[in-house]
Amino acid sequence: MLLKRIAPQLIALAALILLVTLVYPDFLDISFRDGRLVGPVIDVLKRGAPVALLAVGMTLVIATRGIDLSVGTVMAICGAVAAWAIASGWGLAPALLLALAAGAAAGLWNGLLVAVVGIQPFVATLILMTMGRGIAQLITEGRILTFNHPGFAFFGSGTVLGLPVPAWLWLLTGVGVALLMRRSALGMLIEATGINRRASALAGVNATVLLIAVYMASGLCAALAGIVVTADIRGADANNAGLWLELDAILAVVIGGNSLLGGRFSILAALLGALIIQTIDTGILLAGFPSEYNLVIKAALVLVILVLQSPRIAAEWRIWRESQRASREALAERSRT
Amino acid sequence: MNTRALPLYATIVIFLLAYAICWLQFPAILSTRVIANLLTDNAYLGIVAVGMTLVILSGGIDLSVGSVIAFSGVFIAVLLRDSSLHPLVVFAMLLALTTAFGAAMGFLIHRLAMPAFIVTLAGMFLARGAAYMLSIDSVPITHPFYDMIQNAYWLMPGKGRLRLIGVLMLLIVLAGMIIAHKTRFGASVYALGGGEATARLMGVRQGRTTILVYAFSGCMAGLSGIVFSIYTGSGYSLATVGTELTAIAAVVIGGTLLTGGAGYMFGTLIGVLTMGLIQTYIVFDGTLSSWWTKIVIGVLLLVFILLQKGLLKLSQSRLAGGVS
Amino acid sequence: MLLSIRSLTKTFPGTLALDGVDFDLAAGEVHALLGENGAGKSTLIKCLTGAYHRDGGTVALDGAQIAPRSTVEAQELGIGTVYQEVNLLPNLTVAQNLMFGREPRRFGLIDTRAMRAEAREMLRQYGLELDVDRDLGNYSVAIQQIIAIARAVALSGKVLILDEPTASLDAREVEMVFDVVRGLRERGLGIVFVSHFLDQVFELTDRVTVLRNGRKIVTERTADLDRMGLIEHMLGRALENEVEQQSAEGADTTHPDLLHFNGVGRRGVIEPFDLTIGQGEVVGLAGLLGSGRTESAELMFGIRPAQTGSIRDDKGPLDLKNPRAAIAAGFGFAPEDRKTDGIVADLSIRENIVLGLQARRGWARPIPRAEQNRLAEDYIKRLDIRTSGREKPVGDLSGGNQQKVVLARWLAMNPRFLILDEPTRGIDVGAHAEILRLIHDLTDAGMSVLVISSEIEELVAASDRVIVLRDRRHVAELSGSRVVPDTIMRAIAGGGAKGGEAA
Amino acid sequence: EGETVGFAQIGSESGWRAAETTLTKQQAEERGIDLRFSDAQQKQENQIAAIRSFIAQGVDAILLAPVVATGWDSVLEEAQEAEIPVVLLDRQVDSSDELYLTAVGSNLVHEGEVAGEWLVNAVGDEECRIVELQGTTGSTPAIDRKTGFENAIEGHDNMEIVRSQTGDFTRAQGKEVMESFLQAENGGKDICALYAHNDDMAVGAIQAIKEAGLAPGEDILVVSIDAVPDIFKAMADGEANATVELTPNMAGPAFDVLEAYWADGTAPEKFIQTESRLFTQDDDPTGEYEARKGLGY
Ligand SMILES: Nc1ncnc2c1ncn2[C@@H]1O[C@H](COP(=O)(O)OP(=O)(O)OP(=O)(O)O)[C@@H](O)[C@H]1O
Ligand SMILES: Nc1ncnc2c1ncn2[C@@H]1O[C@H](COP(=O)(O)OP(=O)(O)OP(=O)(O)O)[C@@H](O)[C@H]1O
Ligand SMILES: [Mg+2]
Ligand SMILES: [Mg+2]
Repeated sequence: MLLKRIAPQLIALAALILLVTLVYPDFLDISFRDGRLVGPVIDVLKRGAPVALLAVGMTLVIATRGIDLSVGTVMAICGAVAAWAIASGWGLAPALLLALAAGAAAGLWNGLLVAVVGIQPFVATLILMTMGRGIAQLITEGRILTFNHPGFAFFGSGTVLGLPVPAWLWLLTGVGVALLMRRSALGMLIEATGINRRASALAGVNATVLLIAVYMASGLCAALAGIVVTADIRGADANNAGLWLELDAILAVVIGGNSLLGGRFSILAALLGALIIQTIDTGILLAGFPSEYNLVIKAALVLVILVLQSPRIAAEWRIWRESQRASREALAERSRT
Repeated sequence: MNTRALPLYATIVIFLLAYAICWLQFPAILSTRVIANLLTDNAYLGIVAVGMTLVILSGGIDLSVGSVIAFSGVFIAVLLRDSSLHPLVVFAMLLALTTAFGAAMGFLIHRLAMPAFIVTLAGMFLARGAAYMLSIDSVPITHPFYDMIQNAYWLMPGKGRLRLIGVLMLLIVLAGMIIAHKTRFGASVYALGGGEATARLMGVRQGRTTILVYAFSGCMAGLSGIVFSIYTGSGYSLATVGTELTAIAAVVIGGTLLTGGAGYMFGTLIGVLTMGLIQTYIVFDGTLSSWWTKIVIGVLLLVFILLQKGLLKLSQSRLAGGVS
Repeated sequence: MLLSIRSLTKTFPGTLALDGVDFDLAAGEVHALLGENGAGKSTLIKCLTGAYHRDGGTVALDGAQIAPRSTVEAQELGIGTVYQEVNLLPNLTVAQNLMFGREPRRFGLIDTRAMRAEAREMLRQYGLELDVDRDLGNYSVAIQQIIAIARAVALSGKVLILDEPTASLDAREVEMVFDVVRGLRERGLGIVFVSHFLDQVFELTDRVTVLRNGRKIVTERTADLDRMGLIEHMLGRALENEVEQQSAEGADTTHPDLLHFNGVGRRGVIEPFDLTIGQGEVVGLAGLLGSGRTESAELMFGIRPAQTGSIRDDKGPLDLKNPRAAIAAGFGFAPEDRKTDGIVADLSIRENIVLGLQARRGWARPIPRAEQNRLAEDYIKRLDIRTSGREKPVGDLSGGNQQKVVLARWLAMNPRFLILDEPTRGIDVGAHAEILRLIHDLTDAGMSVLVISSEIEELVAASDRVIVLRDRRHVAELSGSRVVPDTIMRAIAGGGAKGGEAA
Repeated sequence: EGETVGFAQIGSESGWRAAETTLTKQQAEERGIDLRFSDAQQKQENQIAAIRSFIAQGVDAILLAPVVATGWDSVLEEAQEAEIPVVLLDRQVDSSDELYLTAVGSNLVHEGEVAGEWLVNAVGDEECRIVELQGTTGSTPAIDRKTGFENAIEGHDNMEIVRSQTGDFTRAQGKEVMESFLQAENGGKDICALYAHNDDMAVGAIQAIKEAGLAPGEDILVVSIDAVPDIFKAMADGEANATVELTPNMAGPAFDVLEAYWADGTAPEKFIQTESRLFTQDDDPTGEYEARKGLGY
């Protein structure tokens, strides 16, 4: 059941890895050094963290028929908040909590605009997308706010049981949220709201609160992603942190087979989508083509994957195969008579 | 009275109000210079927003336009540099190319039943990537024809220069209004935006309409690219990053619903001018730091949208009250 | 034959919707297409008009094979269709909807003035005078239905197909539509008519074809059939006491008061009204379309908060500020427009049924899967929901079966006061009787029910008391022996006011 | 004397640019100039619109940090017609030099050459495989700094750029791309030097090198451009080797020129080149860091 749902993504990922291995044969090499695993695949797991984390929240938002364009800037805000708190000596736990609170607040803002004021999600989150980077720069005053705190840096480049901490973060967040959605009734209620908000509200679903909660979840995921990238470079880069990552996150969700029209969703598939995107990115870097080609290669690969995954193509392929078989059988029949 | 035109009226009222407020603070804003600048500086945006409006009316979205504008500039500049073709020939080639590009995206969207957001996102990467591959340098355009167009303007009283590209933008908006509101194609676009399944049952040729809509948007993006190349006299692959979002914001401020099926082409013009007014106001003010600039733009966007919503609610309840 | 269909076959994943169906339509006849919910009527029509791809079989129009790949092609062939759910565009004006695809043009551009005039002319035949420049969405389902019919009629050069066109119309409008259909028959069109109202079938049609489980059962002249025989063809069995007359014992039983609505109203929506609901009582709301029945119900369920008045039960005042508050107070509401307000199309039958229950329990306490399955199976059986399984998305069910799922959702919540707005719209005779019986069972168990229906017969059959509405005002209340079609009809028309006000 | 000057800045995409903005504002304040600031958010169209607005307001001079070299002719002509002098900051345009008063800036190609020459001297005759972190694809600094560096190492057959990718001028990308370089070049053991088009990318890359278990500054030489405070910290720690200064104080010389021009119409030279000074670990990095950290980088 679950395997069937994520099969297209698994196949796409496998095919992609094969392709990358062709241009960079050592792609699958993993070695164990100084208590940690190293290799391109580990890099993918680590570097994919921001997009994967964003994709978790984005999946929920998209399931409600919304979209969150602000996650990239929310990353920058939360990174700036965390770096500011660390740099002014707040200590690790308060700094992290403050960053998460900033993410939740950003989500609350989006959620209120969407669910209460009734602005379309695209526009509501576009507003924060425009403003957010300004807010982040207000905190850092346009500088790269650096800090020296090994405990915080651990979230970017630390290792637990051989795996990088960012990889653990998205794995745990993803699996945790997926379990929460399916073990509680949240998943169904979110899907119902996304498919038909009016009917759900009439059936007693508290669609308003649910929508706000979903945007807050997205804000929290963005906060986590912001913490990862800030910890990674030991500094908050308000100008560039998370720049255009919202597009990658949305792409990941769609490659994961989730419909932008809301409804049925799969977080696991979205995570695979994020891995697919990161594999493309890392593959491009490893292959060593000139930078001018990066975008074209990425666009082409994404298009091919989407086309192959398109449900309509699948249906038509099935019909074509059946008609082929029918005509073959008819032919066999005729030759027999 | 028809309630569907209310957002349009609200937009116009708010724009005039905003202009009046700006004028109180900076009287120079009412000079012909500023008004002409508003048209010239936003000509490329207005043109691309016309295409975007049609796409959004059909219930879709086109994220590729910013990249297509950049690609167009580079394409024109490189071709004029490396060949002896006349600019008009190059324009024709370019428009054919971008229209085909838009049509191809429309084809994928329809044929594969894939969301427009994603297909045009890939198109956005592709067009910018193609621009890089043509040239990563910025390429100046030096052609007598370009000089001629750039110097074609009407000097209004008060030293404002009404340039050709500004006039072209107004003409395109007019054409857009005719297409959207006065043709069967336009009616199909609205129908598609109202609901795909229903539109199909009503006899909309969904495939053809979708492809045409994106082809139109591609064509407008190409035209906007031409205007942009005239405006800047060069082609640059990093130009107009994020213009798609500005265009979408302008369309939305113009009162068009992002969910499709409702809106007016004229509103888009007002939306574009509103975006231009915000920029002008910030420059006139001149005291905002980089970060406050971003925050203020966001806040103003929000204020416009909230005002629009408020005005809409008010007049609707007024209307309902009047009936009872 | 004008139109002849031979061994038409259509499968959906898990369902054989049409199984070698033959169907003939002669010029100048009205041909009824009947069958239970899910029998395949709508599917047959959609295969005919190119909305669906058929898997097998042939269709010939005027002797020539046709295979329209889209509804446009069907329209061009002279086949006009009203699909089951109103299929017009709420965001276009009435005129645009009516003239879509055939707009009059001048110099290549749409001639708005001519379009408006023509649209007005089209509606005049149906006695409808309305502002054709307003968006269609501003009008009620009923008016939209008439507009859809007008559009289809104008498009049908040879064949007109009407899939449950009268489901949301009242008697006066039905008669108007019938007049138009008869006129078209005179002109030699072939007309396919789908309905669950057998009276209308006998009144209007010349021949009848019955489908059951995707197979053709019989084609007969209407005059050669009687009601019982027809029902037997449809259900494959006889129906015990089809329409129960007013259960005589119920008439005199007194009902202790459960809810009081005092002066509840909202400006521009409905005049303030008083209403008392007794425990175990069925109250009917009667009135013409647009008289304010749905609006009354919406106020009572908190969908639109009341501006005036108060609501209380025996324990004290209730604050119904939104549907959730109403649900918490033990209310339920099955809305009239199932497509936009009722079903959650992509969710399964199971999920749709448990949705309300789950929302009330809160997200943190999921209903165990076994319990969900049990509930779903139970209601699928009790309401006879035709489906290949409980995990089928509700959107894939036939219209009537969707309605049953919405009902099941509310029944599962076991409210003390249930509002049913047009509960039997699009439901077949068998299920119709079943639902009436269900209402009686529920009230016997102490539930109070408010029924809104355009079918007077149904109101009479179900209700202990009937409130009549006119022009957004509660004008009469009939109870006891006066709950008969005649009195209600007169009260609706305004003639019965003298009798009504006294109640 | 209360002159009004409009400043059309590119944006605030990096610490260096923020510092330039800060210094310009400081300089204006010191001289009693009323500065109108406009942030174009990396868009030429916004800059053109801003200049037109400045003209409409009738400012006394315009400072322009052009986002790209081409496409300024017509707007500069308009300024000239309105008799408003324009001074270009830190980047050049390809318009005729009649159209602006002067340009203050460094020579971007030269910066690349200084960096390259340092590396040539530092490695001597040894075999050296270099990796390069480019700036944003298509941006002028990325193109020129690449060209300059290549000019410098030309003819030295022992030096070769083996990998070159864009790091978008950012720390995060610098780190990510460096990781892939290390991965692809035998865990970094085959790399002798890193050339980054700006310091931010170098700082990111230094972290990547450290995390790969190598010593930046020793195992892999690091040379970059800009001289922002953080690179001096890295140099003090021995993790970076050299940087080429691009001073953010472009406004000082610009205002000097303008004041002279306003006073008596003195026409300055058409290009005022700022010094592209090379800093190495021997140049008191700690002191340089302290001197710069308050400048708004
Ligand atoms: N899109 C679809 N996907 C899957 N199954 C479908 C779909 N549409 C209809 N069906 C199935 O086909 C069968 C016939 O449905 P159809 O809508 O033709 O019934 P109907 O006779 O019109 O019923 P009603 O009187 O309720 O409208 C039903 O079992 C239904 O579940
Ligand atoms: N004849 C009419 N002319 C214009 N508008 C109408 C007409 N009938 C209804 N409407 C509009 O349609 C809306 C919905 O009314 P609706 O028909 O749902 O009321 P109702 O009394 O609940 O009837 P029913 O439940 O039978 O459909 C109302 O707001 C009303 O303004
Ligand atoms: Mg049906
Ligand atoms: Mg109603």
